[in-house]
Amino acid sequence: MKKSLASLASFSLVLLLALPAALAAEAAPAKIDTGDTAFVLISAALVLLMTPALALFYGGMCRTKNVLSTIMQSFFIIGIISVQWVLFGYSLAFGPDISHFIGNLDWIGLNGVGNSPNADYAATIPHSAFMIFQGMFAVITPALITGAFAERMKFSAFAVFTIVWATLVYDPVAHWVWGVGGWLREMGVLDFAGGTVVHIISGVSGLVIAMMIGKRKGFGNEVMLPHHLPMTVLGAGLLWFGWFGFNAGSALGANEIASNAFVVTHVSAAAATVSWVLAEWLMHGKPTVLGAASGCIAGLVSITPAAGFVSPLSAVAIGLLGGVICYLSVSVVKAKLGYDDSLDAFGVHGVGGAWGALATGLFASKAVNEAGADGLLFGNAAQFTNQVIGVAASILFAAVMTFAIIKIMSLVMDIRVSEAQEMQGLDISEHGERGYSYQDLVTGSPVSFAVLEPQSAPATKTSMA
Amino acid sequence: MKKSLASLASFSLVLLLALPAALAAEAAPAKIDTGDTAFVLISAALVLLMTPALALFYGGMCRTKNVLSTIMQSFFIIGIISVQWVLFGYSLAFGPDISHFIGNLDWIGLNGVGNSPNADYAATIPHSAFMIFQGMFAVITPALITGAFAERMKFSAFAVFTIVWATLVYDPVAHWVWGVGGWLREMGVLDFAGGTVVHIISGVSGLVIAMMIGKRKGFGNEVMLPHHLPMTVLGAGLLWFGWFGFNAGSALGANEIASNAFVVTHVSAAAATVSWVLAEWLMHGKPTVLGAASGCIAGLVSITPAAGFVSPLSAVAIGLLGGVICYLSVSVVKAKLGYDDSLDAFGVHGVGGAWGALATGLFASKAVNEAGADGLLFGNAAQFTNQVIGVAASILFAAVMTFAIIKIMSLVMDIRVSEAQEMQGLDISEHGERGYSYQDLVTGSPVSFAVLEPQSAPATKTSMA
Amino acid sequence: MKKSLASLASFSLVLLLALPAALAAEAAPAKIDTGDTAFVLISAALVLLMTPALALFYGGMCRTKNVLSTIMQSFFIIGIISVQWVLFGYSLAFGPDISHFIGNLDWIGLNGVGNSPNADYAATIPHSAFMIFQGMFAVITPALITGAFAERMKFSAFAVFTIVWATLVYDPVAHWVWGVGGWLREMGVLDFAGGTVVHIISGVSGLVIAMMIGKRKGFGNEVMLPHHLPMTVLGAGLLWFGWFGFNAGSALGANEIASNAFVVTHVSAAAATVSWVLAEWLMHGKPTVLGAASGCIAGLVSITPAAGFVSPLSAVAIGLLGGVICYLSVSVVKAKLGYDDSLDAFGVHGVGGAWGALATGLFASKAVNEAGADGLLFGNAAQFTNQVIGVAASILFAAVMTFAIIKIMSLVMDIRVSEAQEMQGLDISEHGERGYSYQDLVTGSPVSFAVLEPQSAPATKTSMA
Amino acid sequence: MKKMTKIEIITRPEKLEALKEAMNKIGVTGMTVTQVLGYGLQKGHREVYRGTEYNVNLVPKVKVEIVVCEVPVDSVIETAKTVCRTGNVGDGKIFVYGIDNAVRIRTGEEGDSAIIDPADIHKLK
Amino acid sequence: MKKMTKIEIITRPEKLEALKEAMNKIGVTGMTVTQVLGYGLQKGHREVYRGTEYNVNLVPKVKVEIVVCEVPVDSVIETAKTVCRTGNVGDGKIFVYGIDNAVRIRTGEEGDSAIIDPADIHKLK
Amino acid sequence: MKKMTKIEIITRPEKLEALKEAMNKIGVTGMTVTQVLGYGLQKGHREVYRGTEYNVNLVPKVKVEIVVCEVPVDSVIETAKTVCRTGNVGDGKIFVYGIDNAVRIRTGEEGDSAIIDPADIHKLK
Ligand SMILES: Nc1ncnc2c1ncn2[C@@H]1O[C@H](COP(=O)(O)OP(=O)(O)O)[C@@H](O)[C@H]1O
Ligand SMILES: Nc1ncnc2c1ncn2[C@@H]1O[C@H](COP(=O)(O)OP(=O)(O)O)[C@@H](O)[C@H]1O
Ligand SMILES: Nc1ncnc2c1ncn2[C@@H]1O[C@H](COP(=O)(O)OP(=O)(O)O)[C@@H](O)[C@H]1O
Repeated sequence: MKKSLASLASFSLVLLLALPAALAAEAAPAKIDTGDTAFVLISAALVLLMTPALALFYGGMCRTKNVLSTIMQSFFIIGIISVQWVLFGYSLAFGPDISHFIGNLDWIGLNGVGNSPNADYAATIPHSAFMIFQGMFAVITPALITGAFAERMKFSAFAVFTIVWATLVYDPVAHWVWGVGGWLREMGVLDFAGGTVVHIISGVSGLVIAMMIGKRKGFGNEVMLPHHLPMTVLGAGLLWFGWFGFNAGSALGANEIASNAFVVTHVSAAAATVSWVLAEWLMHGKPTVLGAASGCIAGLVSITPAAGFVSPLSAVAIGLLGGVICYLSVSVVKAKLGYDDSLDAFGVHGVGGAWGALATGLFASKAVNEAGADGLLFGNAAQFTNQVIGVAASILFAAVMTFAIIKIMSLVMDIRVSEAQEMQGLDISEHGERGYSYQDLVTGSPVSFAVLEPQSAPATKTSMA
Repeated sequence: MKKSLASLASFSLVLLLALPAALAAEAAPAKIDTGDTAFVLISAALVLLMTPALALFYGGMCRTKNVLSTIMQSFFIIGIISVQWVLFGYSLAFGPDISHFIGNLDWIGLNGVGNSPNADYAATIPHSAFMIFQGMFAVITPALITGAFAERMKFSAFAVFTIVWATLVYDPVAHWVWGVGGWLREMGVLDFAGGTVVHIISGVSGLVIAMMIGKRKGFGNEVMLPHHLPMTVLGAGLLWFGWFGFNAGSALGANEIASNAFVVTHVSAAAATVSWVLAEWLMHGKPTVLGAASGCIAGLVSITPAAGFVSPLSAVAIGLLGGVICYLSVSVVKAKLGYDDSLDAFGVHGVGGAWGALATGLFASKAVNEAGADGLLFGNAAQFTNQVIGVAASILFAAVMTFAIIKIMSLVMDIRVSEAQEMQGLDISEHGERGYSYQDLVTGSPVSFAVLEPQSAPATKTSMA
Repeated sequence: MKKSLASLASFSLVLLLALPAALAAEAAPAKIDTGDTAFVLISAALVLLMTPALALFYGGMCRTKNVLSTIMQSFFIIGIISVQWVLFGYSLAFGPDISHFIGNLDWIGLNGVGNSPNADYAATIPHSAFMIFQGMFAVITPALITGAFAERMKFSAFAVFTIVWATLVYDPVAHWVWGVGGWLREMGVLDFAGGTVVHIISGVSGLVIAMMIGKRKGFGNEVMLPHHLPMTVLGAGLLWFGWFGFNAGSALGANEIASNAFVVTHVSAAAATVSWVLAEWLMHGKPTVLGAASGCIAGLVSITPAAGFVSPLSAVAIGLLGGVICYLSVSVVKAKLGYDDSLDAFGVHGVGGAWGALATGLFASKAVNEAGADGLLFGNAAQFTNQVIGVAASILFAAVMTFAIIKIMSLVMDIRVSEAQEMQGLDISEHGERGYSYQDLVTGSPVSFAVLEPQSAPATKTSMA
Repeated sequence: MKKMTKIEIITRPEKLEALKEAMNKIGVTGMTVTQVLGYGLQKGHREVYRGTEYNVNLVPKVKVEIVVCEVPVDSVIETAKTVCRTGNVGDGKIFVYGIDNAVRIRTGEEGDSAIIDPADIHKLK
Repeated sequence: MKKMTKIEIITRPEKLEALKEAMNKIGVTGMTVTQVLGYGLQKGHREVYRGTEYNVNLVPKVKVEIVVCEVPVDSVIETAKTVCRTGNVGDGKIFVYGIDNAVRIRTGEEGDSAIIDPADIHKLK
Repeated sequence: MKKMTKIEIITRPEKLEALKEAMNKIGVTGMTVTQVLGYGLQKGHREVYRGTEYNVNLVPKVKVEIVVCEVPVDSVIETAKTVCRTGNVGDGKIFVYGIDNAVRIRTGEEGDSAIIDPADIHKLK
């Protein structure tokens, strides 16, 4: 995507030549455009909102006793990854290139990342705005993974994994695809807003962990119902809303490309909502709300890498297919293979992201974006090959790295909670809270403020341990 | 509103003459303004959010057993209508005029609707941005109707009705009022953001359906309580938030008119919140939360057609009256007439929209918007007459068309669920889901993946059928 | 903050000299910038959203029987204060100065507050946009207070208090700090987005009321659990989202300062989320979700006064410390002193706001914002002294005024509900509603529409009265 | 002290209102209602989540407990039967128990007078 | 095997905590609590939604079930009466039943020893 | 009319499914389940909110009520004991009561036939 944008910048210049502001920009390059800046900052806010939204989307799908642990994972990630990002993450991902693989540490602690534009990435907005916009992507990506190991992962293990994974997996891949000098970017792989960087690697990593730590107790023979579907729908609605910042904002300005990205994003989400619901209606006789909510996410994921390069009608096709493909992957494939991807992080993000990345190679058209490329359907098979390479490389890298990280961690710490804790629910056993206490039927007593050492604590706190 | 805006464009020119950008605009008309584009795109996102918000607003008011079916109706509409819009809806509403009544099909599949501005509608933003912004209006309008037939309409009937209604009712009326050549627009009817196009016709159509399919079982003698008021308040809060995009965004640029629309929108909502609550407090001795949430919606509806034309103090008046009028219509009038408008789609949107359209004829002032007109209170009775005609025409058209659509549909399919399904709740009987399973007290077993033909399915799935 | 911005305006001029638009601005001063206007209007919408978000944040923390009364207080404030603001509040706060203490009534009813810019406050956006943006701040400030007296204050008393407090406390303090001629502003006190004006005075006022009306029945010996933590997390997420409008929007334009404010706001919130959770984890052996949600708010509060003046790394420090300080104030200090600040309005906003105001005196740097000042750590002890004075003055004023208001009110009306009503819960006793009726197990009957005089009503409506 | 009996009626939630009113008519002054889940001949329903179907076989029911003395037990049973019968599987059950004693906490009254509406107390004399 | 009795206390939810502690004091080692809705002399409350008022006449109560043997039934009843009485309508009822047998699942112990805190078991000797 | 008995099993929620199936096996055709909170030897858990810790000492349990006649009471008790035992404190209790009568609302059948699956009715003959 950044490739497209670098060139997009020049392209816009052509388009803007008449405009004095642009001329001024020529003269004093560090001139920011208020419209573009407003657009990117608000977009960054929209993307931030997506992570709490994801917390609700996931939280509603798990069982009552685990709702907080599921929400906590996404929410806490906003904290740790944002700090990681400003301290060194951004530098690793977007800093000066080291052999096409990763950024160096020149920008550590945002050193040199100021409020005037960095023309390499976005010539009309403050560099800090670009940095924080990208930071929101770095936050939501590991949050997506949590859907795969929900309801059974230890919080401590989750926290360690997240920081390591963000550093060793996300930052490098982001550099490959979006960083100046990144090898996939130079190869011409198109990923407008993160189909590869965000969705494929999170989905694949989730699947690997899910298989490594095993199924939830009772999976397959017990009834596991979403405990609060309206919460999931609320999450989906906020995700849809935030996704406009995610995709249109990736144009890094309020321009034609942003408008196109906005439109195709909405259209694809809508089409996938319809196709998932219809598919389910045909196969089970019921058009479900969870299907509608899942469908829109599938459509949003699918269009993400393509948003800046395809036309609205192509988006209808991408969405319709994306909805059906993801539906089949979570209902048929998952059932057949029998892994426990609790909330379908892989089924929706991994599969949908891969479909989207390939679809970009099919439907991309220079007629939509000069800075983009033509896809297979527009006579350029090469682009499709590029996309395949991008998908394959990111899947491979994410899978291997995740496997290694978990393996090594498991040598030094527990990854999964005990069976007793899993039965009691992670909310009480891991966080000492319950999601709801509706009935006022609680008896008990406040314990005078006392400091307990963490270790002994959990043990003494559950009758089951 | 578009009338006002076409002329507004020229008016802004006057105002912008000093600005080189504007001059440039003269030279090369297809120049987009990043500020305006950012504003309209973000506004479109805000309006999109209103539909999930409406789903929650309505969902919280119905009974537990129907919460999903109510949410699903709004959510699914985002899917089907967005697709309808890009395929042909937009062309019918805004495409080249056919005898002042409807647009032709030149823009089918967004053919010719590109990313450069269309000066007829908005000279400073991409045409695609205008199209998608309008698309969000096309989505929420039928969603408003669902409040009237909630808790008893068959999902299949709902889906068919929605598509037909959008095509035969919404698209034409939008053309009348906003489309170039539309007869109401040419007559000089003012509707800044959709009091007529959105609220009157949805409210009236809802009432017609509610009366045609009859009351909910137990209406009037059973206790029917909102099952989740915080959900309704959340919905109201998000609606208020989104409404800024709805009304201020209708200025189609970040200009003085937008700022004025923003202010009066907020003021009217606030005033109506207060007046509804006070009215209820006086009549029932309790200031209710549902009253506050309903009041703000009433105020937002009332100001919608007037937002671009009235002053803040006028907005206070419009809001205060709007709150009381809608309160009386849902509490007194509805009780007297005895129809079952489940969630008061008519009582709030129909009545509030009509009040707002007339209020525009009273309070509009050229001092606020040169491109607008003076209302009765500013000595121009003609404008009030125009507004009356606009209201009457839309009410008549919506009522007749809706009646015809439902009548014809009822020849070929069931409109209403069976009594057994209604008793069991639409969530289980129509969608095979439950909104909440808080207690972990579920026993049962997963059914190995099996394809059932829809028809037989429902039957076998409820003990009551 | 406005001080910084007045000068910021001139500073931007320097920065904009090359730009024709700016030159035009010289020629015809009343020129608005679409990018800045878009940014400020959207920011105002974001700040509006914060109050419903606060309603949920607080609502989830109280007990089921009081959820609506808690939500209602915040929601109703949007109504009454917005009206107060346009009628006279804005004039008192920002109108022409009277002896450095308060604004006069020239701008009553927004008289003279039009849609062209007011260069004193913001030269590139409509005056009405500045007014409504500020209005959102006036709304949320009293809403913050409600957390301190939740679950026991009479609704009527709450309403009266809110209007009086807004007029006699908020409007003057806002004038001192932000109004042209305000004494703190002239003294050079820095408060970018309201650490003093919003958080300190609301927190302190809350504490005073909490101590005056006494503890909730059962406080300290009964178990009082948050009834719905996901609701609280949702509120926190929306607050975080809205806070970008609050802080970045306070730059009153889409410029470098806005971008910096956006970044440091996010970083501080993230750092505080981490530090609060870690502190709790150490002391109680559990990393809690409520801790994460509270932590992010603590971080947002802490950075508010500093947002326009400090660097991202300083923000990390401010956030980390802010999280721990607020955690200790609600867990240790509150437990020791034993007052019942129900939802920790003082513990988080009072304490966090004070910390932030002082931190501004430590970390502020002209390198970040020419229009700002250097803090103690950058060799300017004077600025720290200024901040101390600002904090002290606002604490003193808020405490004394609030005490006086409540004392006088208590002469003429009940401030607190009866014990029976408190036991039954304020939802039923004050508002005649219940938050949830999940189970369909309600029996009863609709009462034919009857007007009851408020007085007698409550009595007859509860078996306990 | 007259013999007292507890009658436990387990039936469909939607019948509760009608049942309550019917009981009122025959002079039953109080009852205690519990939300329960029932399992029996009545099938549960099927739910679908992301393509996985579940048979949920606990059915929501209400349990109404009525302690009576004066009022003849049979009339209570008869009334309950007529009110709650739909003829479909799942109408529910009525169970009858003996009870040793009853106390009205407010007054400390024991035995029958604990459950009789003071208004009707004279009937006992 | 000593005769065992089940005491069912239906009272106001806000009394639960106090009741539990009082029972502890007199040596009651366990109890089972159920949320119920009660109907009786106590009026319900009125609710208003969009101008329609409803009389909601089921009142939230708790049902506390205690099976005892050793502990004399009367002391349980007395304690419950004193703790739960407010003097206002709605204080609730106490019902007493005979019970044929009790089993402690964990140990399989039957009869009185099933419900007696092992700590007090010696008292039985 | 054969003597009927009510067996009340109070145990851990996670055992419900298994218990239901085991009962099916031994021919118990129906049951009524209630969510309850239990207090006994089993400790509750600790919760933390903003630095304040609470001991929450009511434990979620389920109460399963089964009325039987044909099926020997002991086999029900035995089955419940084996299914629900974990050996940890909190496994729960089984209480047994006599019951005077049972009615199947749908058909009006009284006594044992009210609770026997019509499919097995012949066994009675
Ligand atoms: N043996 C039993 N013990 C306790 N409760 C029972 C028993 N059999 C049935 N029930 C209760 O009665 C309800 C209805 O019984 P069911 O067999 O489904 O229909 P019907 O009573 O019409 O034959 C069940 O849901 C359950 O709550
Ligand atoms: N006949 C009865 N059978 C079962 N429960 C009863 C009966 N009468 C009252 N109750 C229970 O006792 C509660 C209190 O009774 P009520 O008549 O309201 O007050 P009081 O016990 O003070 O006279 C009721 O809410 C109900 O739960
Ligand atoms: N005396 C009693 N009366 C009624 N219910 C009881 C009694 N004692 C225990 N229970 C119920 O049995 C459950 C388990 O009892 P507990 O003493 O905790 O463990 P165990 O049964 O293994 O000794 C309790 O949670 C409570 O619901």
